[in-house]
Amino acid sequence: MTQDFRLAKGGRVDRDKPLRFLFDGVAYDGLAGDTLASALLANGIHLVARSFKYHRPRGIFGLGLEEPNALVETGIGAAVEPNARATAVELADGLIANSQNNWPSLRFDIGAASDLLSPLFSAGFYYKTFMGPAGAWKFYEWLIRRAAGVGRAPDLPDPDRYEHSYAHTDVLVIGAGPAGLSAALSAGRAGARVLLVDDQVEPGGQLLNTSYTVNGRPAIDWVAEATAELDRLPDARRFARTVAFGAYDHGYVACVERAVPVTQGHVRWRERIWHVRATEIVLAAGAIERPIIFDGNDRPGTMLASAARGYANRYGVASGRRAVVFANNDDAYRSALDLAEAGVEVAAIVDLRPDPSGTLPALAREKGIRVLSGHAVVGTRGRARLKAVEAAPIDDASRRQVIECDLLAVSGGWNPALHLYAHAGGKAAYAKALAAFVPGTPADRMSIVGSAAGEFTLARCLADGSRAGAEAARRAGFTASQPSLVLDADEPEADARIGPTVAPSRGGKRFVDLHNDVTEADLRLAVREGYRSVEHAKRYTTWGMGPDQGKTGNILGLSVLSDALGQEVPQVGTTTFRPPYHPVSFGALAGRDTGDLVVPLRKTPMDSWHEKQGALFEPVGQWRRAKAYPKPGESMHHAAEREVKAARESVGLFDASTLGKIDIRGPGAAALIDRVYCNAFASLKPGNARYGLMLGEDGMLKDDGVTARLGPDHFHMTTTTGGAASVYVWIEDWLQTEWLDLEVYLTSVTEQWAVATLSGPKARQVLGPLTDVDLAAGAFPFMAFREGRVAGLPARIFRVSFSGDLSYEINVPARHGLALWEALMESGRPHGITPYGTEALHILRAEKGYIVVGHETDGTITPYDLGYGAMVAKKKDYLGRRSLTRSGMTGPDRKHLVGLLTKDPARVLPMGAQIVERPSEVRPLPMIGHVTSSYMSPTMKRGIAMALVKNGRERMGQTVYLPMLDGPTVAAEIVSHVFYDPENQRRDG
Amino acid sequence: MKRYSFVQLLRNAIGFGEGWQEAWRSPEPKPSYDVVIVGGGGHGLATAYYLAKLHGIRNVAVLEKGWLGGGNTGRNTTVVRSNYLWDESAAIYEHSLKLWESLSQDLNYNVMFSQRNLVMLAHTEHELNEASRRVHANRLNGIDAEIWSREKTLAFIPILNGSMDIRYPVMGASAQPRAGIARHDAVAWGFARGADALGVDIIQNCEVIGVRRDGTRIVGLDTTRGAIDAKKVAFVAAGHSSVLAALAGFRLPIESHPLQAMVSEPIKPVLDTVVMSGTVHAYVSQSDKGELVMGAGIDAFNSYAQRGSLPILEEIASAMIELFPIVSRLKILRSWGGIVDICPDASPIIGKTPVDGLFINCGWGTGGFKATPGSGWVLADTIANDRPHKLAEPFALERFSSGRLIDEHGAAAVAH
Amino acid sequence: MLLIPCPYCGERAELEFRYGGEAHFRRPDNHLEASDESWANYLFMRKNPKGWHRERWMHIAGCKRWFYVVRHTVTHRIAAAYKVGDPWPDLPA
Amino acid sequence: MAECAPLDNVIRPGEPNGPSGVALIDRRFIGQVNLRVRGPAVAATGAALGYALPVEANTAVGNGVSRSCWLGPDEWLIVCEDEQRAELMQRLAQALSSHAHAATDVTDARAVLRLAGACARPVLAKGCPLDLHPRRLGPGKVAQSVLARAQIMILPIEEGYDLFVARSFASYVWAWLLDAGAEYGIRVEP
Ligand SMILES: Cc1cc2nc3c(=O)[nH]c(=O)nc-3n(C[C@H](O)[C@H](O)[C@H](O)COP(=O)(O)OP(=O)(O)OC[C@H]3O[C@@H](n4cnc5c(N)ncnc54)[C@H](O)[C@@H]3O)c2cc1C
Ligand SMILES: NC(=O)c1ccc[n+]([C@@H]2O[C@H](COP(=O)([O-])OP(=O)(O)OC[C@H]3O[C@@H](n4cnc5c(N)ncnc54)[C@H](O)[C@@H]3O)[C@@H](O)[C@H]2O)c1
Ligand SMILES: Cc1cc2nc3c(=O)[nH]c(=O)nc-3n(C[C@H](O)[C@H](O)[C@H](O)COP(=O)(O)O)c2cc1C
Ligand SMILES: [Zn+2]
Repeated sequence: MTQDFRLAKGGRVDRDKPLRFLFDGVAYDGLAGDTLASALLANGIHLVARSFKYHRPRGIFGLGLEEPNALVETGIGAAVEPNARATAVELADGLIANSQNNWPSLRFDIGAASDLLSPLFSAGFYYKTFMGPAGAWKFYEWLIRRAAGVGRAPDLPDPDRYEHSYAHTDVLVIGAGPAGLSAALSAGRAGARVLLVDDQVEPGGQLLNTSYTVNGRPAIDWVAEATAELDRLPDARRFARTVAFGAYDHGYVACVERAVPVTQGHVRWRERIWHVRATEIVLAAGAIERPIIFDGNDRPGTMLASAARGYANRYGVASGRRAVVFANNDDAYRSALDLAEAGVEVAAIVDLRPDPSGTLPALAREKGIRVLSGHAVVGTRGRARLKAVEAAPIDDASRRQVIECDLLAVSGGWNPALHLYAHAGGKAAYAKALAAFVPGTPADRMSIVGSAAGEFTLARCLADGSRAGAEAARRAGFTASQPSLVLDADEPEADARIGPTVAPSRGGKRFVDLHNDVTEADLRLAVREGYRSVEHAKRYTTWGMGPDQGKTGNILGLSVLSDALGQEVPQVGTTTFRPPYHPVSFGALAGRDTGDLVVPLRKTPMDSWHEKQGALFEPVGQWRRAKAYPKPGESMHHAAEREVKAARESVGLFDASTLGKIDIRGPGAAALIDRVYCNAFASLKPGNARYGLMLGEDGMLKDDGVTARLGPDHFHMTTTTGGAASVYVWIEDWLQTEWLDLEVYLTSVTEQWAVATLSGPKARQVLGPLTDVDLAAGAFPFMAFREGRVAGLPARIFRVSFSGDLSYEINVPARHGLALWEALMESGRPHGITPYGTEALHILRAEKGYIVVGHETDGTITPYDLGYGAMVAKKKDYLGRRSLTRSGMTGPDRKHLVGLLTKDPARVLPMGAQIVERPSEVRPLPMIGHVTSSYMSPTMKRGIAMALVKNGRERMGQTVYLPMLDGPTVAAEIVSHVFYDPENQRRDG
Repeated sequence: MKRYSFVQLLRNAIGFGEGWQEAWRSPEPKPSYDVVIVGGGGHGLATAYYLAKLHGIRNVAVLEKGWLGGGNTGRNTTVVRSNYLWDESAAIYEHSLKLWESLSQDLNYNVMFSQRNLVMLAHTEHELNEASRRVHANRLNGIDAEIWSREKTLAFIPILNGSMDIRYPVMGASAQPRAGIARHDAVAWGFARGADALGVDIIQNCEVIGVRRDGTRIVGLDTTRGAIDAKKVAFVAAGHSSVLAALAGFRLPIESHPLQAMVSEPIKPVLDTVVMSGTVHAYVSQSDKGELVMGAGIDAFNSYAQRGSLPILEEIASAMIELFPIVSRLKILRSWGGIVDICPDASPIIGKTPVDGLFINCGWGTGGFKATPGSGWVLADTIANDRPHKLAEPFALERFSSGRLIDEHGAAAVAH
Repeated sequence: MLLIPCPYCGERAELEFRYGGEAHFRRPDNHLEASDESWANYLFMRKNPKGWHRERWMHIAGCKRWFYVVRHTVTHRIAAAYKVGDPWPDLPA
Repeated sequence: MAECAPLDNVIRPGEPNGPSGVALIDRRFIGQVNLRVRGPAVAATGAALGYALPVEANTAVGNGVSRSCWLGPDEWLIVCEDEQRAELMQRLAQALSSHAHAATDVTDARAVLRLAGACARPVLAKGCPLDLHPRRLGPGKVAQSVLARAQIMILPIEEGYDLFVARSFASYVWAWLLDAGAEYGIRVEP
């Protein structure tokens, strides 16, 4: 056992379970129950890190999440975690940890040269230089970026899993110290659902670190009993290793749980986010000890007094052999006494207060500890490890004495941990007596108890906790049937007086923010330069902006600002606490919404067939659709060309199942449809269908689709694939909030129907043998609708066409989609039936000049622009009508849909290419339009394009120009956008 | 104003920084000004600076209800680019980008404008087509836009997930090499220092709570620090524009929504450019200190609470891991929100209002940081000459009546 | 994430809803004859208050009803939710 | 001819991969009729079904033949065996012939996945923001909500839930549940 600083007894570590770990490549021993920090300290190691800016040597400073210094890298390879707090890493056998931000080594770090230049690197120095010549910043930045960052990102994807869960509770208690435990217990006894979360491995809070008693017995026994009772309650849950990191609206609190570390193999999940919805929240997060500002206050070996105490009591570790305690309050004496009790020599208590008196100082003196009252630490000695401190009376720095020591335990009082209270909207108030902020205004659904509320005696923590727990339960609707807790704590009384948190200066470096290397001088400079607002001072100096978010340094900075500005702390104000309370990994936040589950992948009923055929898919919203069915060795483009030819010359088959479908029924159905489409629908006869254009109230084309009238009061509406949900919501909106005169029922049936579209001159021959419906042109004309059977399946057939050829859209209940598809393929085999995908579909419709919402439209296009003016109803009112007559909606500036043909038939214009009237090298060059769709047309055997062009319909026959991104400008002629069968003979035949 | 320079820095390093002066004064408000700018964000301060510098109008005050730059200027993810779709937008953003290129020298304040390229990923063919449309338009507008192949994109951003076997593989990108990021706070401070040196009064902790009119004309303002007369007034208050408009008796086509941003803990450089993805919905850059700075979409509902909701953060995290699998074990350090002024067409409103003498500049929504110098420039010109600057003309409030909107939703696919 | 009291289904997480913006603004009467300006008021101009806001929500993953909520835009407190046709509850002071 | 249930191409009956606390079952086809009625038609429907439609939000009522789930103030989902569906539709058509109504067969529009066993609740709680406490969502209740990124209707059963999801989302939800259940040793049952 090399753990020279492990105390002979005490602590909650398991002395029978030694664990071995590596730090910077050296093997050390620790014990089960250790944190990485306690294990390092047990081995006498303080120096674990280099600071961010000046690369100063830094030691372990705190005990838990508040740690500003001891950021290390854990794991190797893909399992690397940068910036892990050594104080919060549970030791596991085989743990690998490394120091960060140093080169070549932690002890000899070249970067420390910057410390020598620090006068140059005062706050905001970069705003004042590196400015010239213009463009040179690129170079300076390159240099600066060499020094950026602290840890390294892993270079491999994360092998671990992360979970999310919702949790509902009547009372959420944050923090399982004496206040939280008693709150949870009394809420639980009242019958409320209780959830108790705490970031530590075991409950107890400060009771783990201290040596108090409850009801005359060690407080830790009470913790065990209370926990056991809580665990017996049916509706109480307790999460250890769980940090509440954000309080959001309406009782929503986000917590993250970390898995129990495993020594072999992988954890099942690494972290789990709990989305807690609580009716009531009890915040019992305790308080964080505050340091003191003094010269050389960052020397390794300097730590919070409560941390030194906790290492001794909880982990059985002496953080040094000979300690000096630097204090401005009575509680520090408790730490000193516990250290002495553990066998650490306490060389002196240096107390800033002129006259520490009362029980605790008396006790210390009794134990023979030297108390230097009215004194301050005014310097520290040693380089990578503290060797001695210099102490002097506060009013006479010349009477310095050097006290040898290897541990400096600092206590500047306590700051209630109000982070989550602030998240929930609470505004803290300044309590001058405590030199700290305490809860001020009420926060939604939250009560604050224990030392988080500024109640620093154990008795009050217990009493307030149980009262708050019962009250929270009552507010959530539960009344206590059992008696509340009666607890009695005995602890030596502390004097509430707190001394200053700033020691006199002798010109040394005095850190306010240890992580970001922000000094008192930096803050004073900020004020001098006019950055007087607390927020400006923060941003100018980066005070409180490091990984610890100022958990220990914020309030110190406020006292500096208060002094520099000559204002009281409340006037100085505070910066804002923001989530997360403690950093949370991307992995945890993402949970299982990664990889295959990142978003749903929606598949049609025929999808498995496409997949078997080796279809290429493309995403359309969340759907995947077959884009083409290339044969072995065939490119997507060749496949699409072949598919187009088949659909023109014989017959093709297309899976149109993704189309949005809404069943619309009721006495008001016809009126409704007439109001939502801009073209006339009232005259539509049952058995017929019509293409409709839907506008937003702004008059812009919103969606389009075919709607069939199944009966007098019954319609089947189709929408675009992407528009299905928004059209449904839009119509329901009007129906429910404005058109209360209409009785109409909408049912979304998108998923009920599978749709196969047969298209091409042979479509009739393929469908005929399969159906009882009379397909003769006269009996079943274009834009008619029939119900019947296809391949024995109940079907709805629409004779519509998006290709411009004879075409039937066959709808069957989704379970039969695949069977229908296979039957059609079988029936079509003699005719060379060819499945075609969305690429061929787009080419087919472009040849015919049909628009696609989102290609030919972009939210700024009206039906008139598209040349659909004749369709727009003149008499009826419809959504968007008024907008079409606004002054900006007409005139020669509007763009019209036209076709474009290049001289060179082999040329395919790039999608999105911009159109100009005359080519020129001048920039900016006015543009008159752009290409909306462009393909090599297998049917026309040439490139074709659709375009929106200013006043395009008046420009027929004109030549326009399209400058290319690379290569010469291309000329094109404006033509009609209907390239194929403008007389509609093929479609209607 | 003492100029900043390396020599100054050296001198002060020796002199313990005692020689540094206040960057701007903190004067008491005067009873009257020629022009009062309401809103001490980047846009308001830039307006004051250019009024004084280019138009010689120096009897100007900037009133800020809190601290300078405490609005969206201090909360944004600092993306600066000009590759917008429509001519009107391209013109004003490119004008602004040109100003950015010499802003540090002009202000004698290093705003750390870092032209590190901006890559907008395309994950579907549809996105490639949209990018093609925008890049073609940008080029003709004289903007340095490029279309990149998948290979080029992956080579430029090594940590990008290059697999084709994922939901949203990278198919290509559009890029703007001159785009980048800047140090947001420095922009507010630099303009403030510049304006102050030209005589502008910058008055913090001064909230406008009333508008004083004589008939249809504005004559002054009521503030928490007393009444202030003004010949002309400009509201440059971003998320709070509707509140001010209500004081003046008119409405705006604006809704205020929370937009969130977040930073990771500082890590060694892994990303040298700005990356945006509309489909996967996130955008990110790495600051010079080492944090990844990220954002995505707005919360759906109206809000003036400068915080956002957890689901948005979770979406950003999930998107980030999709794009950059190595970030999974990095940690989010801080998240915050700003109140963005969302306009129906995702374009700003600049110019006159129904009240004579009252000008407005708002509606920049999720993307106005990049416009800061340009917007201040055109508004200053508009105020000084009492008619819209040519670049501002298309952005008049009147467009909502005529219907001549400038719909940039496509180009603005993801908030930035 | 807000907790929204659907007047039909009860309190549900915001995830289940779709926001519809300001409530109770109406098309101008005789809207086809309305001036461009009053039409623009209806289409685009919003109160966007800093304070209590009457707004529209649809319970898209629930009962699919549109309804109204009185919510404070700074504290996000919800004072009331009501159905289409219900009398409007007063705005809290 | 082969019928193809939403999950036919996804499901491979699997061995339990751990001490199993939860099972996932594809219920293939459950007859579903979406009913929209108001006013007197509500009572008329009850007469046809043999029990009154539940008018209390989030409740479900039924008999041996069908079960009606409240979806909204004028909307119900009536669930029955697939074989009973045609008859149910007919009965509704008859009973409602003189009322405005919409009874729409949506059997094929949704998959029904059964999540059963002691750990069904924590598995569902991973992605569903509803309070699943039996006091809130026990037998006799029904709720619509979301599960991860899909909309669902949840019908609690003895120990577990029947989850109704849109057909095209079924394979996503299936994969999601298997992944979520891995922690509890989920097994696929026929
Ligand atoms: C999270 C986030 C990310 C963003 N990312 C980007 C980005 O990457 N790129 C980009 O270009 N843009 C981005 N933006 C948008 C950009 O921040 C803003 O468009 C821009 O900063 C607006 O500047 P401003 O000066 O107009 O407003 P602000 O900086 O908001 O200034 C307005 C000022 O007016 C003050 N004010 C309000 N009411 C009153 C009153 N009654 N009296 C006195 N003062 C008042 C406010 O306190 C405020 O300081 C982002 C915004 C956010 C919130
Ligand atoms: N005399 C003094 O000056 C003084 C000062 C402070 C505390 N104390 C003593 O400390 C004890 C305080 O009791 P208490 O119950 O108020 O606090 P506590 O510190 O004992 O317990 C708080 C618990 O909450 C946890 N926690 C904090 N933030 C969290 C978060 N966001 N998520 C999850 N867990 C979180 C902590 O890890 C801790 O376990 C008392 O015994 C008191 O006497 C004394
Ligand atoms: C580009 C950018 C980078 C930031 N980097 C950090 C950072 O490294 N550390 C930090 O604590 N905050 C950082 N912040 C956030 C600020 O601390 C602060 O949250 C933000 O300006 C909003 O102000 P508020 O939180 O005080 O309301 C950054 C903000 C911006 C805009
Ligand atoms: Zn509802």
